[in-house]
Amino acid sequence: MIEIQNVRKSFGSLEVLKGIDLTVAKGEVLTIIGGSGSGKSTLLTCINGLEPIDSGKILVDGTEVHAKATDLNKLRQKIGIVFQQWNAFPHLTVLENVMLAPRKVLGIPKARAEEIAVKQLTHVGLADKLGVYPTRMSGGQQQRMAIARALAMSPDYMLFDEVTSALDPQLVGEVLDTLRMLASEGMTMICVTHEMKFAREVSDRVAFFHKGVMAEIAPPAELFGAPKDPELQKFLAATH
Amino acid sequence: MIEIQNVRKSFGSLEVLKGIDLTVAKGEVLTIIGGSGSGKSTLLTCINGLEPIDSGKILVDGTEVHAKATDLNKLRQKIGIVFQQWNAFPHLTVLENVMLAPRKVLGIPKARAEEIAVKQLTHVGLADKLGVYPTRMSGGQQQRMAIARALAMSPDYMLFDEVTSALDPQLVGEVLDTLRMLASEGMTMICVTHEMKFAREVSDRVAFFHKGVMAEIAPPAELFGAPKDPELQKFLAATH
Amino acid sequence: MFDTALNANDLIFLAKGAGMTLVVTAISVFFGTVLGIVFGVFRYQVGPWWAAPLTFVLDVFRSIPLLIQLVLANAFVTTVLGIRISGFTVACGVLSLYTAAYCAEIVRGGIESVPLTLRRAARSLGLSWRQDMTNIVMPLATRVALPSWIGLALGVMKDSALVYIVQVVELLKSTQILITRLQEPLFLLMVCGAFYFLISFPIARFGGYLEKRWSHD
Amino acid sequence: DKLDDIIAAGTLRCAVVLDFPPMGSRDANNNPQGFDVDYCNDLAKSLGVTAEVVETTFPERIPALMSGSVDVAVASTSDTLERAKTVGFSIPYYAFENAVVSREGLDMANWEGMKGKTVGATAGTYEAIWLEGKVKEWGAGEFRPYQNQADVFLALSQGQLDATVSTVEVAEANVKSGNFKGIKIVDKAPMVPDYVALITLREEYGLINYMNLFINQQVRTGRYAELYKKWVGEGEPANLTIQGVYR
Amino acid sequence: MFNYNFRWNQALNSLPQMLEGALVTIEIALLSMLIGIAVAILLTVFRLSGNRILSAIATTWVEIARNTPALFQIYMVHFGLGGFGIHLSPFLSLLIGIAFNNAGYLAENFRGALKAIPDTQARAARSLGMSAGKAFRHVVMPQMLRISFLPMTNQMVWAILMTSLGAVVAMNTDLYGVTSELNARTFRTFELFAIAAVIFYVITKAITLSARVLAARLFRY
Ligand SMILES: Nc1ncnc2c1ncn2[C@@H]1O[C@H](COP(=O)(O)OP(=O)(O)OP(=O)(O)O)[C@@H](O)[C@H]1O
Ligand SMILES: Nc1ncnc2c1ncn2[C@@H]1O[C@H](COP(=O)(O)OP(=O)(O)OP(=O)(O)O)[C@@H](O)[C@H]1O
Ligand SMILES: [Mg+2]
Ligand SMILES: [Mg+2]
Repeated sequence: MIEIQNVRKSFGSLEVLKGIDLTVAKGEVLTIIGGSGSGKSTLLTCINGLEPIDSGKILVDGTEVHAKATDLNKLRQKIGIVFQQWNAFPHLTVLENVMLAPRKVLGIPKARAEEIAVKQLTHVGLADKLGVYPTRMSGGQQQRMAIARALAMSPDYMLFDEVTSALDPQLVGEVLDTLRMLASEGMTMICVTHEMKFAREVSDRVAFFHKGVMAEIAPPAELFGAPKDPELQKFLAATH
Repeated sequence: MIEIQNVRKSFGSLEVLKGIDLTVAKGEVLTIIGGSGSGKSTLLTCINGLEPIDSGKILVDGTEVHAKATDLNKLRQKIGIVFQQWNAFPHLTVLENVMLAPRKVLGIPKARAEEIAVKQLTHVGLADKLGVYPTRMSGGQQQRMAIARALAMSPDYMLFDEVTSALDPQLVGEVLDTLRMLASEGMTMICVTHEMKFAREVSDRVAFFHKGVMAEIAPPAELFGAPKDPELQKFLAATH
Repeated sequence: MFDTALNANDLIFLAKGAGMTLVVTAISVFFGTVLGIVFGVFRYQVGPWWAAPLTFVLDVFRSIPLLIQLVLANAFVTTVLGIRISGFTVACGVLSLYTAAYCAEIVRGGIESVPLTLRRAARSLGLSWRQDMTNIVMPLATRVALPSWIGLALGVMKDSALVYIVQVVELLKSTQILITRLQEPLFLLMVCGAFYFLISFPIARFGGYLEKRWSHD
Repeated sequence: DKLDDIIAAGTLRCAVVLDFPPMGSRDANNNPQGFDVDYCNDLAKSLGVTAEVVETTFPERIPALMSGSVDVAVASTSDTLERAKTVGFSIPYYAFENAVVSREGLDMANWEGMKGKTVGATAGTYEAIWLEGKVKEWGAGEFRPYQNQADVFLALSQGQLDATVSTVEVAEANVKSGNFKGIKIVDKAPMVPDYVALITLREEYGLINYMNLFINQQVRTGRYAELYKKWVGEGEPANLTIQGVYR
Repeated sequence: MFNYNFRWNQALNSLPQMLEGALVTIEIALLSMLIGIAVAILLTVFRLSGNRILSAIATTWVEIARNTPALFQIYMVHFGLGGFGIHLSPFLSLLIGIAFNNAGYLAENFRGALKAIPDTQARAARSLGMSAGKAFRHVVMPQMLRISFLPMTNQMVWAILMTSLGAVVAMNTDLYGVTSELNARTFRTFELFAIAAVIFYVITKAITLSARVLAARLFRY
């Protein structure tokens, strides 16, 4: 369970998160939507401790992320995250990309790590790309590789930050299909996305962020069907 | 008058122009359309002698462009050309861009050159940008500046090579308006373009290029209304 | 012009000088690179404000003629501090710091060229700072930095011609010694120049090739 | 003190200039040889230690001493009063006369012919300081200090210089060698003989005292004359005493 | 802490002489840059010319300048040319030696800069009726010089540092020459060279700072 309690965060004088409260239960799929600069990415990077927070608390399975005593490298093994772009390590093959963390972080022997990697790459449909360097692949394939790479650490949670927004339209589908598959397998997920159709289909709940505030959160039918927040109404009008 | 007689041109083993015959009369506006790589740009650069040809002849007002004795620098003063992008000289202000050729090529004194430049820049609607550096302007403004720069040499002919295709959609209009204005003033023009609506409106004749061959040439109503060439039919179907 | 009094002994003598050039270069480039990496990483890690004193010191090494650095360091260590050390040690010490000053810049540039998102991706997989540095940053930064680093190493080899000032007999100095005895300045200088050229030119070309190849990926 | 240190260390490190034949040069195997090298060896032998010759250029020999890279300099160091403020001199161990060397085909009858010409010498030497002073006094011509003796003669034979002043011994050796085409000795330079001494640090009285006695012994035992014959050849070695001076 | 007695006074008395030397150093560096830039442009044109002989000359120049020590190059200008009866004063030998080095390095920079300028620029200029020479002079070269401005600043700093090599050709009026002559006379090595070091530092800093100011004024686009 991920518990976010009254989290505030500023960059210099700019307050990016203005007291966020949010709980994501095991097995839940939460989607976050919202305008550019509303703090969505920042929240995700706070959850796995890549960014410090100013006040409030984030608990992952009861462990406080920003407590001094927390071993962040250990915690991060539980939380997979995939970013918008520049995810693939260009100097490693696809297989090596996926094997790296299991070997270096978990200390798994090479043969076993390779087994895991092949399994996850097969899972996302890249079984035939093992020896290829990422630069030779399409953006969609690179994103799926990044997903496999995160999955290879057997995380309990997966965070996705607009994983399709840097892709050509024809490549978006394949990545969203991979996300759908994960959701159907019961993975706990937080997805930041601009794909409303996807959000509507897959999510248990959808959260709308606006200027650092979570303005509305509800199941998709309700949020898209009867938006209450006036900013959300504007936002939906613009995107439809 | 521009006369193109059986012009052939290869890059290495690739034959790009396979015997083009075409005459453009004074005051005529000719548009060239066609798929990527069909040789449109190559033809334009052959007309003002930037590229040599392998066989055939190009005559501009009776002067053979590729004859040894021809003074190309002189000939090019008659023929203005504007390319797709990277037209503006970034180290000169808008005014200096336009004044450069009149001063250095024609040897016109500074004050007079400035007069000409201001007149042409006003003509294309950039009277308020004289002291600005091109990098501070939108792509559309840069293209209009390039047109003014060519006009400042008082050319008899103007060649335009997809001058709008590197522009954001909202900037395309202002450049096309400038071309329309030139056409209505009686300038002899050859425009390579992908803007079918523009071609239809402005042209006296439209030529369709396909793989180095001029497959069809006709007044726009006829060419767009009743295309004969099967490739042209395909091409139009794809672009509509 | 090629009928010369140069004998086998002289060639060995020249070869010893060339060996000294290479030894001084190798030692300085090695320690300079190690220090340069430490300084470069430090500068990147602590930010411009905290690194200012280090930046200043490194800048000094790039703003004063090497000849003067050598004379000054030699005078300072031996005369002022009264420590007895060999000219060779002084030469290697100064050249190492000199190399480090340039290397730190190259290293910093290399690190900065690694996209931040890539490093975040590595950290969020649970890799520690050190693992991120060795597995992600180093391989990628090396591609950017290696061509400049090769240029630096060759520069140090050429600049090592100045260590004669602290009584180290390297290639150019051995050439001058032979000139004194044999009085064939042009021929001997040609030999000396050719030596530098034959080492430097192919390596420089190789650096250019790497740069071209890697900038394509 | 230093004298004890040298004996304890078992080595005597001498700065010697090796592009200054016959005082210092290199043999066919590029090993050091010459009058100064032998003097260094003799001094070491008398101390019961081994000698280590460290090559220096003229401009470098005093810094090398000051910086402790050598114990003494046996390097034809002229005993100027200015230098005595910084380093400690022994009594003279040799005295040079200086000659004016010029190119063939240049009309230079005597040393005064240098006036207005381009002249040069080895930077930091006694004759360089004298020659630069002369050029200033004449107010005409140009003085160029090269880094070593070889470059001076090279420049002279190439025609970059019109004349140089160097010690008679060095001038004769270089003219005789035939390595430098077209150079000739013109005249003696009207300089006070250039008395040269061994040097060490200013405050090392014990060592200076030892060196004084060593030089005295070299003359007394005939070693001085023997080495003169070996390296310079015919003629009499210079008299190291000066008439009319109380000592 | 030190047994050594610093005698700064004696060294500081020589400051006026050293500052005069600094002026000569700056003069040589500036002239060598002007010559270097002009020659580098010429070499660049040679390399672009497509003429085998011209581009071989340019390439040889560039590679020798970049692959041998500057000290060697300066020595060769003086004694190498001297062997052919071409006699250059120490000043000229040093100046030409540094200019030779500058030209080689700058030509290589210019080549890189040219690659960064889209060839449509030259095409646009040619199609306005400019000759190849005019197109290069008015359109390509100014952009090339802008891109290479930072490398040129670095080369200028190098030129200042290289003046210290003049001693091998009997140069004694520049900052290094003056300092080493004073040193030969007084043996206050540390003090004298420390002062020289400070002067060199100030000069190079002044150059980098004024280059920054100049760049801001020159390149407003
Ligand atoms: N490292 C940083 N330093 C300073 N400001 C930052 C930093 N990262 C983000 N910001 C600012 O914080 C605000 C929120 O950024 P964030 O990336 O969280 O927005 P977002 O909702 O993800 O937007 P988008 O949909 O564009 O990705 C923005 O105004 C951004 O400029
Ligand atoms: N300088 C050149 N060297 C070699 N091949 C060239 C060169 N210029 C053009 N080509 C080739 O010639 C063919 C025709 O090019 P051209 O630019 O004339 O086509 P186009 O009709 O203008 O296409 P587009 O609509 O993409 O601009 C293309 O296959 C192109 O790759
Ligand atoms: Mg974001
Ligand atoms: Mg085209």
